[in-house]
Amino acid sequence: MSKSAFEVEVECECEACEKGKCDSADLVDVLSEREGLKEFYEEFKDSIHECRRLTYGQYLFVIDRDVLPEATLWWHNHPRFKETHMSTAVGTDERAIAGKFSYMPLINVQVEAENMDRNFWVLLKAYMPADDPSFPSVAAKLPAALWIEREVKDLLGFRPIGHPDPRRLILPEDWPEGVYPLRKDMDYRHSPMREPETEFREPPEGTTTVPMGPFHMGIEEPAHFRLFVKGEEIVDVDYRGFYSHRGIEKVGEGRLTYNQVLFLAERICGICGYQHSVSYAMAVERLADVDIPDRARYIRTLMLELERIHNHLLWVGIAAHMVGFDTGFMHAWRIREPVMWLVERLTGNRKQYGMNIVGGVRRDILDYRKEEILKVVKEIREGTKKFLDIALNTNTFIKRAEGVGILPYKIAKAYSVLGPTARASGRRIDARLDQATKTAMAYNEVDFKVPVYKEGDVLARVLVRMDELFESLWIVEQLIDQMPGGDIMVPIGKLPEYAEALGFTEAHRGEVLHYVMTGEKNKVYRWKVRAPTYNNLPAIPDMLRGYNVADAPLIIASIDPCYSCTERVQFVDVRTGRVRVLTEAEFNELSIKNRGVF
Amino acid sequence: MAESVSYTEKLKAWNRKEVEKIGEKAPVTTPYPFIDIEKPPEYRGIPHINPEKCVGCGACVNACPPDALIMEWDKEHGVKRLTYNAARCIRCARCIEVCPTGAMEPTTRFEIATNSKEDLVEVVEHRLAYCEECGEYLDFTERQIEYVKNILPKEIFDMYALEDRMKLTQDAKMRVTVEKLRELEGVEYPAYLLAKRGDE
Amino acid sequence: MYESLALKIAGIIVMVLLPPYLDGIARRVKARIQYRRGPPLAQTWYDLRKLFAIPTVLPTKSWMFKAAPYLALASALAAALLLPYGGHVPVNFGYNIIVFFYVVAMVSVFVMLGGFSVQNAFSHLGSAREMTLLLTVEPILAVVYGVFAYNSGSLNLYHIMTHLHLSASLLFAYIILGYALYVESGFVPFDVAEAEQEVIGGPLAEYSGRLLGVFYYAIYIKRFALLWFFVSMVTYPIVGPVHGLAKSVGLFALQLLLTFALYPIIAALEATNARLRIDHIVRTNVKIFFIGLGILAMAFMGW
Amino acid sequence: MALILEYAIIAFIIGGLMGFLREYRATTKASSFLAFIGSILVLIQVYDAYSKGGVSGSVLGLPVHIDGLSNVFLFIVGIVALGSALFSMSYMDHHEKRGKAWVYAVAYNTFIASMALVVTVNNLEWFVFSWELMTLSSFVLIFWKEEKKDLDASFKYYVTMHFFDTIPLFLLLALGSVLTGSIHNLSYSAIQQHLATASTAYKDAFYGLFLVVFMTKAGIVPLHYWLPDAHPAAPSNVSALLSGIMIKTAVYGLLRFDWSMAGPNVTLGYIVAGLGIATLTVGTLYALRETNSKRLLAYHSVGQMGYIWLGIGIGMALIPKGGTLAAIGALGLFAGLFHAINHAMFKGALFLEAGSVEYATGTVDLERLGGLGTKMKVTAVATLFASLAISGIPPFNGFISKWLIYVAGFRSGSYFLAFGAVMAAFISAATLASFIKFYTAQFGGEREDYRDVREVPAAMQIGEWILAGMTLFVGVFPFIFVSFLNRGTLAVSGLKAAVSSNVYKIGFQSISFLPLLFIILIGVLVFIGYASLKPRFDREVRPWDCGSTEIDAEGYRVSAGSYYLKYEEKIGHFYAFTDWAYSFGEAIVHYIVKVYVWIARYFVKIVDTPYEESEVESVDALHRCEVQYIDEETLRPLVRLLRIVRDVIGGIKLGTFVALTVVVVGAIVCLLVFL
Repeated sequence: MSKSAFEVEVECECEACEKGKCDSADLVDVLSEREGLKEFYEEFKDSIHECRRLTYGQYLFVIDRDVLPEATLWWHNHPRFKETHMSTAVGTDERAIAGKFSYMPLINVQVEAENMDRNFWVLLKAYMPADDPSFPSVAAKLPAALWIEREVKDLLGFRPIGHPDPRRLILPEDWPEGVYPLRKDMDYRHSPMREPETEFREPPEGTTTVPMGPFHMGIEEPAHFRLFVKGEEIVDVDYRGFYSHRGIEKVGEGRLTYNQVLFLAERICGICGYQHSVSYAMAVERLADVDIPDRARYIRTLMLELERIHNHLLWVGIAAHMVGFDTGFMHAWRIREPVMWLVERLTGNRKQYGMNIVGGVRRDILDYRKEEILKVVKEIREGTKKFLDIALNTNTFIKRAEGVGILPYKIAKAYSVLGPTARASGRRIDARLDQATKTAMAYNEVDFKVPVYKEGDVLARVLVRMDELFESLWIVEQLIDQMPGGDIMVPIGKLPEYAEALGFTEAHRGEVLHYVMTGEKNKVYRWKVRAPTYNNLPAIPDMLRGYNVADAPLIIASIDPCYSCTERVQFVDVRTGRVRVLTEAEFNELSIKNRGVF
Repeated sequence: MAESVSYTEKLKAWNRKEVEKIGEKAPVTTPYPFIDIEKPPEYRGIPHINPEKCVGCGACVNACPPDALIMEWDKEHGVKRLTYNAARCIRCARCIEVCPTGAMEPTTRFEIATNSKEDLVEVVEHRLAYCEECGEYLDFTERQIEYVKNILPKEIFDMYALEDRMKLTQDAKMRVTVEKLRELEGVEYPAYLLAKRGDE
Repeated sequence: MYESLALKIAGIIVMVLLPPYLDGIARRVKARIQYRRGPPLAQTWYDLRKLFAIPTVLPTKSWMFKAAPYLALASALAAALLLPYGGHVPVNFGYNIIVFFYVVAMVSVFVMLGGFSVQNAFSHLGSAREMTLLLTVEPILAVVYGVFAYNSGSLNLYHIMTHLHLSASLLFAYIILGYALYVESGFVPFDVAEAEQEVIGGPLAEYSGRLLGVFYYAIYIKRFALLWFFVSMVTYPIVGPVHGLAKSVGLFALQLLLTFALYPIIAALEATNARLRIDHIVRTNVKIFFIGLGILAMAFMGW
Repeated sequence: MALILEYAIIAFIIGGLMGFLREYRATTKASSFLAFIGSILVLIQVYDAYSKGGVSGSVLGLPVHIDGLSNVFLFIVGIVALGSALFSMSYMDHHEKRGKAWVYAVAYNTFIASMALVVTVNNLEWFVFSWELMTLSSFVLIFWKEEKKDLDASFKYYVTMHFFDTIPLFLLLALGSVLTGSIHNLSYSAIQQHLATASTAYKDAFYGLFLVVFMTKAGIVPLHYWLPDAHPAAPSNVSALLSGIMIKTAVYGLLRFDWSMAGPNVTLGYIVAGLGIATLTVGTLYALRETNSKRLLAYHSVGQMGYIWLGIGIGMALIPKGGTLAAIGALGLFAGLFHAINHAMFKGALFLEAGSVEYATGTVDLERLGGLGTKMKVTAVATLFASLAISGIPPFNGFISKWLIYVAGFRSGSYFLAFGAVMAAFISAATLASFIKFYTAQFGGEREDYRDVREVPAAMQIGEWILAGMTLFVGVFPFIFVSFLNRGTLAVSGLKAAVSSNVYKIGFQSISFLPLLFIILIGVLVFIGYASLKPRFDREVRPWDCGSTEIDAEGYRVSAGSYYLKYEEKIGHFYAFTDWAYSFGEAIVHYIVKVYVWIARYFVKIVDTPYEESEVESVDALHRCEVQYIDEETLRPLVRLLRIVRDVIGGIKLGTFVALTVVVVGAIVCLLVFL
């Protein structure tokens, strides 16, 4: 085939490529598949060691670590790819395979909004020698990298050179130096010994310190926002989180089989678990190169949308509660409840459906339940309309939400803010349509709009979510209508070893990203989870500054933060593989025994 | 199932709202701990091990993501112990899917609050098969062996030969094989076998 | 003589027992609006009983911290004792509308003093908010005193109640009075001082157990006193001078009835509003104050 | 007939002579003690005059007449001076490092004596003499500390007083002598007689000039700008005198000259009430955002002065109308006088308390204070009493007088005066807000900085408690002051306020308040509450900080500056406007100073002294000059003498020297006038 034809009609002409079977494709072919790749290659020719397509729409470049910032910023600031953002980065201890560490920013390149066949992922992998795991920091120029670089510094012992804020992020301050949990040779006996000492920013002159959290009425999960206020006005904010870091990534690596990890993935989050489950399953399916049946795709999409519906309702309830509008809270949750009941009937559980399996779904949607779904959808639509009518006519509620917590577009983009928070600030992104979700979900076969608002305040976030909710209802109706027949799963045999792929969905908070690298014997070598809150939270100080203490809970809630998603300490005993909690006596014993170590 | 309504019919008819007999404007809350909550028939509660069906194969243990199911061998007492801990269970029902005999039974129970943690643990003990040759316990349970015997197509396998060898430990099996060979061919024990035994 | 005593005692019983039940009614009404079942009517009493049974955790050595709840309770009760129950006032220590509002304000004063006595930014923020609230309500109330004084020719509470004559300014004054009382009671959307999601209970953040119970009780009684004041202001001008047992009892029943009728309305207002911010409240109240000055001018023009 | 007052004045003079004791502590203690004796004698004189219904006589040759009105103010002088004098005995140790005890001894006693004379003398000349003496001695006391900003404040004070007080007063002396035909016959009665028949132009000039004089002294808006600087500059015991007594003398003057002497005037009444409304609003709302405790109190002095003027204004406006309105007017006047007494008590107590905190911690900055409640219990309770009293919380005295002002305002039947009452009620809440801040910022919470702070010495505690205890006592038993005050109103207006009062009740017509019953009721209710719900305490814990680790306890509080920021923001226009007015006042002072300097230069040219022309442009330049008074040439011999004295008494600072000189100069000027 000719090269130009290849470019234009890539999906129909190259079935193999679509499935990501183009391992044999040569460099020129790979680079000409998507816009910008060649340009990038020309620009950084000298520093690129390897260039390969992982699977459909995911391109991996192995580059020198010295050009990491330039390469990342090249994509991020590309004039044509306006909504391109650095999603996250993955640090891996590849000493067992390559004898090196690797650090890899993941860039979501947006050539054209809502066109999943033109947009693609770029993975910029940089190897670092085992004795000197350092790389030039991107964070100084790109705030989106602030947290992830602190994370790899904490968990893997990488040194981001020139990072503006090199405090600890994930590990507690009393964690011993030189022990890096995500390294493969981590010794499990190391444990915190002292009362934690936390580093905080110095309060500005003449301010009151208001600790918002870890246990505060306005924050559902432990997180600590240190507000420096003058009177009621917030002058500055410091954040300390990761109180509920569970080490899930570590648990998933090595010990569990890929199907067991799936259930673990579902339990990352209490309310968007299915998104994680689908993302993980998608990543594994992509690297195993398996096509799942259409019916499974539809069922997955259906469940995802149902989850979005009840999550948006949940959120709007919380938002109402944060400003003392308890009636709004109660009604939002009352409207939400039928979805839970419905889901309970479809999957067997209100939450944590356990519906997925790598290669498909576990339960079929029986025909008579379709009516029920439609009934619930109708109920929800009416209920929500009525609710919105009331809530948006509650003067006091609008007063609290309007013009509060404004996040400008530029800051949203710089922090790679995702999901409804970004869309309320004018970012036109939605992972359902932006990237190739068609192998795991059926979004390419339904019709829906992505609401975008430009105001950037809390009210805009409410409206974005409510608009999305109605779109989701419409999607559900379409899915029921178009639901194809057939199998609901395909078996997956042995996974290829040391293959990498990304899986992603658009959760109700934004894009969920799972990176999976397989190991030997159907196990997972590296599993990286990035929940949307991870990108949204760093932007909160910018939203809070200049507003009141009274607004703080609402602003914090407005991004719909999920700390447990974000902070993925329990101790895992590697010999028995069992999670156990140390008793105090054991603890003391350990500390005496290991005194020499520290 | 004593009811006359069939299971499918029951599934179709189940509606929480009707069950609770709540009108359009009435409160949606229920005085929960004082009344019984109706679970939908599809509800995936904590599983339950049916000791009568369980053969102790351990398929569930392999599939269980959170280690709620644990298998222990107690060779001294000749017991294989399958422990299920509901406190650890995440109700994914993988064990039910993989169980070859249907011994893991789904329930709609969800309330596991209790005063003592022991209430949450189910233990099934299986007798291990006994090696007639050397007097040690095998890794397999007696039921496992029975089960295997039942499902193997009898027309292919020589059941008698199988039965002879099934209840032997690895070592005994080897010895028996060698003995059989020697009977057939009249040769001595191979040297390596002897050496290995001596080491132990 | 005996009937007066009986009514006074009835009044005292009402002021002591009723306020938590009124809160119970409010909770039921709110529950109904939210499609919930709601707790039993005596739930607030149960809550208080539970709080009374728990010892207080002390975050400071300050004596003010320990004394404030009792002083607040005494002030609230004193304010309630000053109001007429079926035409009879239990303890009359001030024939005066201003005295009543000052005594009511004392409850807030002691709440604030208690809140400020600990080293806690949330308490301080809440207390400062409470003060700001008081600061913006007081001028509105002052306008109402002015209208009533001019309309009835006195500042005596009972003289006002019995000598008001109907005029446009008086009706407006009633509306403003109702608003001011609602704000001073600290109902949603004016519950900024104790906003749980923002300042985790404000001045009461550090209180626990029995002292917290005493504070809550004082606040319920204060709300009751303000409501009862409004109810009396409505019923007395209608009924006119009270003579004889039958009329007294009837009036008392009318007061009770109106209280029970108004509390659900308050609850409904509470349920259908979000909490305002303190700057919203200041802005609104300053506006209402200027409107009030207009109403005062109307009153002096004889409208 | 020798008056007890004479002995009092003699006691003060001896107190001043105690300056000859060279040792600092001995000097301050002895002079304070004699001031204490003098204050007691003043109070005895008050009782004497009250029981005799007014006395006349002479004090050291000065004609004195103590009628009901004088008596009220003499009481204020006595009671505040008593508390302050006791307080000074220990408090002055705090300023030991500054030395100059003799200056303090002279000025302090002169100040009290002059104020006692101001309110009692019976002759305009002597009134002016005592008035100038009061101004000068207070000026000396204000810059006694000789810190840079204190000097600025004192100059501002002095220049303002000179321009708005001394000049109009001398004009009035001239006016009086023209009116009566002789400079030697300026007794009050004589002026009154002549004024009764004088033309309206005379009267208007009389009203206007006196109004300006007393507005300035009382710190009435827009001439209040000197007060918030001057009062905090002085030592706290002197601030108590300044706020407690000195500004009240302006009220006395207003009543004596603008009303009693010149006769009531409805227009003037409305003007006074209007000034009162403006003053109470501006003063208190400014106090709301102040974080220096003494400045805060000084602004409140302005605000509370507004209340007094409002009350007097109501009286002045309504009494001429006759009938019921006259009764209400008399009530307003009564309430104004009552508030003057009450203000003297609680403001005196509050300044003394601010002094105690300064003594114990060394600072008056509310932002830095905190946590003293558990350390200084006695002071804390005294402050709480005085704070509740000034906020008008029953059953303290402030409530009674404020309440009577509201009653008078609301019943006045005039929209303007009713508006005044509305503002007064509003400002009462603002006062409460301000004092909640004042009290809690100092005594609330816990602070590590002041862990070792101890309670102040007994003398200071007693000094505070004399005044703080009076706030409660007067609040519970207001009746004891009713007839006392009614003599005052009688002396001013010829009317008694129809305040019904007995042991447990105070009221006006059907509006009454039973403070005794109230306090008993509260006591009983607290007791019942306490007895039935006796507090049970669990362990002691740190304040709840949301479980965050290592929160900095010092920063975990709302600092005094940010209590009501939102409110202050919302009424920002008000502040912007009055700030503008304030800077306007400052500009006036600035230009007056320029004129003075110009005049000084002119004099200098005449007498040809070596001034550097370029240097003398402003007050600051004057500071820098070695020689800085304009009358030097005329007083050369005296200055020479003083210079010798200065050289002999080594180590005296320039400022002190100047002060002394100014006192002498002022005295000589007065003498010249008198001759």
